[in-house]
Amino acid sequence: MNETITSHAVHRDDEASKIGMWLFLFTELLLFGGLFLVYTIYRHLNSAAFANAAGELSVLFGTINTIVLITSSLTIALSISAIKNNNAKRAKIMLWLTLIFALIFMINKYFEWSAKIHHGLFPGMEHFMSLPPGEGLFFLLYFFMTGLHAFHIIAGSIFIAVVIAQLNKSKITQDDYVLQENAGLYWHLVDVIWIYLFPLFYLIH
Amino acid sequence: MSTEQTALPADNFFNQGGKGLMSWLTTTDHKRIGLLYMYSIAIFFSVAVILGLLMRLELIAPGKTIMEASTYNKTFTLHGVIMIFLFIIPGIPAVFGNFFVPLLMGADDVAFPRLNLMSWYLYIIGAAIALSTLVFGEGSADTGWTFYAPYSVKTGTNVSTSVFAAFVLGFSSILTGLNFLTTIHRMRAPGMGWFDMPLYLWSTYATSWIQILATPIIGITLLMIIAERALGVGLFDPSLGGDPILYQHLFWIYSHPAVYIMILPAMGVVSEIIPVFSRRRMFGYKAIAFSSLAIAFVGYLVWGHHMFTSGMSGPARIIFSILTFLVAIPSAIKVFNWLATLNKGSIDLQPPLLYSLGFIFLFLIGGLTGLVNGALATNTHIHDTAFIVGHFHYVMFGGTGFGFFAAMHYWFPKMYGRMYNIKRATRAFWVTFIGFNILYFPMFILGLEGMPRRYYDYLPEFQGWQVVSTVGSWILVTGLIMMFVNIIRGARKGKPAGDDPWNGYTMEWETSSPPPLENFHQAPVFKKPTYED
Amino acid sequence: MENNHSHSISDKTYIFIWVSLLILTFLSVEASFVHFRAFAVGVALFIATAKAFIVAYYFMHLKFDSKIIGIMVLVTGIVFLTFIILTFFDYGFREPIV
Amino acid sequence: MFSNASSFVEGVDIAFFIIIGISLVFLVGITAAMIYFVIKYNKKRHPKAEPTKDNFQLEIFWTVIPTLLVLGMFYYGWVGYRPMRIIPKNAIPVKVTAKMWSWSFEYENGKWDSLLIVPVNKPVKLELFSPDVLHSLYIPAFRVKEDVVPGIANVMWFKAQKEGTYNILCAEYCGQRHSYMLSKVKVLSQKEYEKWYNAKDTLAEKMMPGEILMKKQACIACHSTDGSKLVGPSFKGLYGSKVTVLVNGEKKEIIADDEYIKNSILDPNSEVVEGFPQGIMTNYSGQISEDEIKQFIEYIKTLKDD
Repeated sequence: MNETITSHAVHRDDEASKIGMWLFLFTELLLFGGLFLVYTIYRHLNSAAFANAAGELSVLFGTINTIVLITSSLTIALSISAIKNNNAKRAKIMLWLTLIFALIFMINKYFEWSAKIHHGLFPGMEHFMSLPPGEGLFFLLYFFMTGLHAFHIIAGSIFIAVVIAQLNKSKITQDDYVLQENAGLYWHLVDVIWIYLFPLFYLIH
Repeated sequence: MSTEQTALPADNFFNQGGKGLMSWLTTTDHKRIGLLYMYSIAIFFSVAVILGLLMRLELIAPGKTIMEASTYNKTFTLHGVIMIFLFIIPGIPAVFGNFFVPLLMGADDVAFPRLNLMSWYLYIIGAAIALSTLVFGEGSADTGWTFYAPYSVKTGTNVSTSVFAAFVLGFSSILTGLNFLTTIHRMRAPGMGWFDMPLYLWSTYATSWIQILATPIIGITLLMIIAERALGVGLFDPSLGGDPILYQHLFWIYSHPAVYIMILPAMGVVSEIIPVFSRRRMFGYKAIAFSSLAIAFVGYLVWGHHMFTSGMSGPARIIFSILTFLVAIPSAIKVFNWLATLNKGSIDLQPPLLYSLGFIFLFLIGGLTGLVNGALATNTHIHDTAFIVGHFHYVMFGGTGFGFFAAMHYWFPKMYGRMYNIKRATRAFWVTFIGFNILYFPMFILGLEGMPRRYYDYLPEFQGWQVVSTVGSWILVTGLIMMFVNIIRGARKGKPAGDDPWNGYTMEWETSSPPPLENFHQAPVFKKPTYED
Repeated sequence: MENNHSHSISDKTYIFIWVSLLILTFLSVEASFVHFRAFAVGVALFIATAKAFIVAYYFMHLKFDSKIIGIMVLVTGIVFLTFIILTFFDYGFREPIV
Repeated sequence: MFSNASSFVEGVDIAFFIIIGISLVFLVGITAAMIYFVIKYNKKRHPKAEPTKDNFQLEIFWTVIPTLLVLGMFYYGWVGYRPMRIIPKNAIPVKVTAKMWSWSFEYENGKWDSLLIVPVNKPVKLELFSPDVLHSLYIPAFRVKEDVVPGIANVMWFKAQKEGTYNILCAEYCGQRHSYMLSKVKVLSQKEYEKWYNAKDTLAEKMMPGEILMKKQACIACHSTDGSKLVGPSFKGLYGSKVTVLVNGEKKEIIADDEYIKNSILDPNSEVVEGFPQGIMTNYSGQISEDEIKQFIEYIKTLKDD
C-alpha cells in the first residue's frame, strides 16, 4: 500500500495520491465483495443452518469489537485534523491510540477465535466436519472473512506505524500530510468492512 | 546496434538513465518498463505458441499421436493460462499502454512510476510460479484455464500453484490499471480536455476500470480454491450446503469482463491507426469513446452466457442472453465508425493499417459467431464444442493478437527510432492472416458437427478438418516467425525512421524517436490536432 | 499546491459523528433481538449501510473531496450490486436442490 | 431441409440460419466496403482526404438497426430454446449417471444399460446425476446438451423423431479420459423398444453379478479387464498377486486379497498402487454394499492371467 502513495516525480500531486488510494480501496472492497456474494448465496441456500450457526457467535464480543473499531476510526480522523492544525504531537498521540485500539481488537479476536477452535469449529477439525450441511459453510466463511479482515487490520497497523515514523522525522507536515490521509482512508475502509461483517455474522439469527 | 547509433538522437532513453541489465531492472521509466514487458511477453507468447503447435500436432490423427492424454490435458491448460494471463490480458496495456499512455497525453511518466515497476516484478513472479509447475511437484494443472470446481479440487495435479500464479498476476493487472486511471485523471497536458484525448486513452481508461473492479473477484475465488484444496471442507460441495455452479458464477464475473480487458485496448489501437492512415479525423469520436465505456459496463452484466447449460435457472438464462446481445451493439458502432473514417479518406495501406483491417475482419468473424453463442437455442448445441474454441481464437488472437501486431508496427519507429522492412512486414501479414484462417475456421465446422472441446481423442469422422487445422497452424507459425524476424532486424539494423514517419497527429509524434528520458524536450501544451492537411 | 483543505470538520463534529455511529451500533444489536423474521437481514443491512455512509461521507471526507471520487464510489457500488442482483437471477429462481 | 432427428432440431437450426444469415450479410458487406475504400480512396487515386463531418443521424441509425437485429436474434434463440425447458408430463424418465468416465442409463423398471435406448416419437426425460465432477450430456444430432452437476438435479428431455443410432459425448471437461466418455443413443421403433424394455435382463444371464456391477459403477472406465493400463491398474490377474503400494508416501508390498480390494473400494486413496495417480478414484463408501463387494471380488477372481 505504501507504494501507491509514493512518486519519484519532482512534482507532487496529492489529489493523484488520493485517487490512487481510493482506487486501491475499490479493489479491496470488491475482494471482500466476492466473499459477501458467496455469503449471500450460501445464506440463501442454507438460511436455517446459517441462523443456527450464527447463534454460536458471541454478540458481546462482536459488539465490543465494533465499538473498538469505530472509536479507532474517530482517533485516526482526529489525528488528521490535528496535523492540519499543525499539532504533530497530538496527531502522534491519536495515531498511537488508534494502534492501541487495533491491538485491543486483535486480542479480542484472538480470544474469540481460540474459543471457537477449542470447540473444534475450525475448518477441517473433527467437530466441524460433523456439523450439519450449511453450518460448516458458515464457520468456514466466518474464519475466512474475519481472518482476511484481521489481516487487513495488521496491514493497516503497519501503515499507521509508518506514518508515525514519518511524523517523527517531520516528513509529514501541515503542508504535506497526504500519506497520513491515505492511512486514514485505509483504516476507515477496514472499519466499513467490519460494519458489514458484524451484523452478517453476529446479529442475524 | 553500435554502428548505426550515430544516426539516432543521442539523448534517447536507451542511452540515458544508465546502461546494463541493472539499470533496466531498477528503472522507473515507463518506456523501459513497457519494453521489459514486451520482451518478457514475447518469451511467454512463444512458449504458449509451441504448446499450441504440439496440441495441434497431437490432433492431426485420432488416437495417440505424440503425447499421452494426461500430458495433453496439462498442455491445453498451460497454453490457456499463459496465453490469457501472461499474454492477452497484460499484452497491449502493459506494453503499449506503459510506453504510450504518458506520451499520448504529453506527460513525463505515469502517476506512480515505482508502483509501475512493482507491477512488472509481480508479473514476472506470477509467470515464474506458473511455469514452475512444469518442473516441480505433480506437474502443471490439468483442469483447463477455467479451474472449474469440483474437478480442480479433486485432481492430483498442481492446481494450487497455478491458481496462486493467476492470483499474483491479477494483482499485477490491478496495479497497472490503478496507475493508468490516476495518470489519465491527473496528468493530461495542459489544454487536453477529456474529449481531446486520443481514443487509445479512452479505451485504456475503460479497460483499467474493469481491471480494478473485476480482478479482485477472481483473486478471492482463486483463494477459495486454494483453501478448499488445503482444508477439504466442501466450499463448493452440495452435500455440505455448497454449490459447484457458484464457482462458475464467480469465475465468469471476472473472466467475462476480462475478455473486454483483452479486446478494448486493441480497439483503441485500431482507432489510433485508422485516422492516421486515411488522413482524416475519426468519424464519430464521441461515439467511439462512449462505446468503450459502454462495453466496459455492459461487459459486467453478461457473464452468465458461459453457463447456459450449467443448470442455471431459466430466468437467468433468458436475462443473460438478452444482455449478451446488447453488448454487441457498442462493438458494431465502433466498426461502422471505422468504416466511415476510411470512406473518402486518402488511404495509405502501410503494415499498421493492414493489421488493423485484418483485425476488423477477424474480429467481425469472432464477434458475429459470438451472436450464435449468445442465442439460447444455438448455444445449447455449440456450447463447449470446437465452435467455441474457434470463436474465442478469432476474438482473442484475431482481435487482440492482431491489434497487438498493429500497435507493434505502428509505434515501432517511435520506440526504437528505426523502421522495419515494410515489404517483409506486408508479406508476413499475409502469411499470418491466411494461416490463421486455415487454422481456426475449420473449428467452426467441427463444432457444428458435434466435436466437443478439450478432446484428446476424437471420432474418426472429424479427422478431415482436424488435418486442415493442423496444417494451418504450421502456416500461422511461419508467418509469426517472419514477422518477428523482421521486427528484430528492424530494431537492430533498420534505417532511422525520423520523429514522425507516419505523419501522425497525436502528441507522441512531437518528440524525438526514440524519446528522451523525460519524454519531451520542453513541457508540451496540447493543441487541437489539425487532421486534414 | 492545492493542499490547503480549508473546509475541514471540527473535532466536535467528529465526536458527534462517533456518537451517532455508536447509537446506530446499539440500535442494530437491539434490532437483532426483536424478531423481524424476513426483514432481519434487511434491517441489519440498512443500519450497516447507514453507518458505512456516515464513515465514508465524513471520516473519509467524501463530503469535501472532488466530486469525481464520489462518482467513482458510486460506480463501484453499482457494479457490486449488479453482481449480486444478477447472481440472484439464478439462485432466486432455482428449483430446490435435491 | 433439417435432419429433424429430434423435435428441437428445427428450432435450433432456424435460429442458427437466421443469425448466420444476418452475420454473413454484415461480414461480406463490411469486408467489401473495406476493400472498396482501400482501392478507391487509395492515396494515389485520392491524394486529398475529405474532411470528416460528424453525422449524428447516421450514428443513431447504425445504433438502432443493430439493436433491432440482435433483439430479433435473441427472440429466435429463445423460441428455439423454450421447448427444451418444457418437459411433457408423459415423458419416459431415465436416470442418467455420469461418472469419470462412462455413462449409464437406468429405467423405471430397473433395467440398466450403458447405451441409451429410446422409442421413436416419444418424449424422454433424462434425470442427470453425477457422483464426482461436472460432466455434460451432449447429443449433437438432437441439438441438446445439459451439464451433469454433482448434487444438483438437472434434467433435460428430447423427442427422437428418426430411428437410428446417434453419438452421446461428454462436453464438460472431466479429466484424463474425458474424450473417451462416449456412448450412443439408439432410437428404436415403439415395438422394438417395448420388446427390449420388457425382455428379461439378458445381461444377468450372460454375466456374473460382479461384472454387471462393475459396468454400472463405471469401474471399467479406469480399470481394464484385459491387462491394458488405463488410469488405474488392470483387474486382470490382480487377485492374489503382489502389488507395491504407497501408504502415506512409503512403499509397501502387499498381496491383493479380499481385504485389500475391499479397502481399495471404500478408502481408495489410502493404498495407491505405485505409478498411479493419487486422489483420482471416487470414494465408494456408502454407495456399494458389503454383498456387492463380495460379488465384485468373485468376479475379479475369474480374471486370471493367461
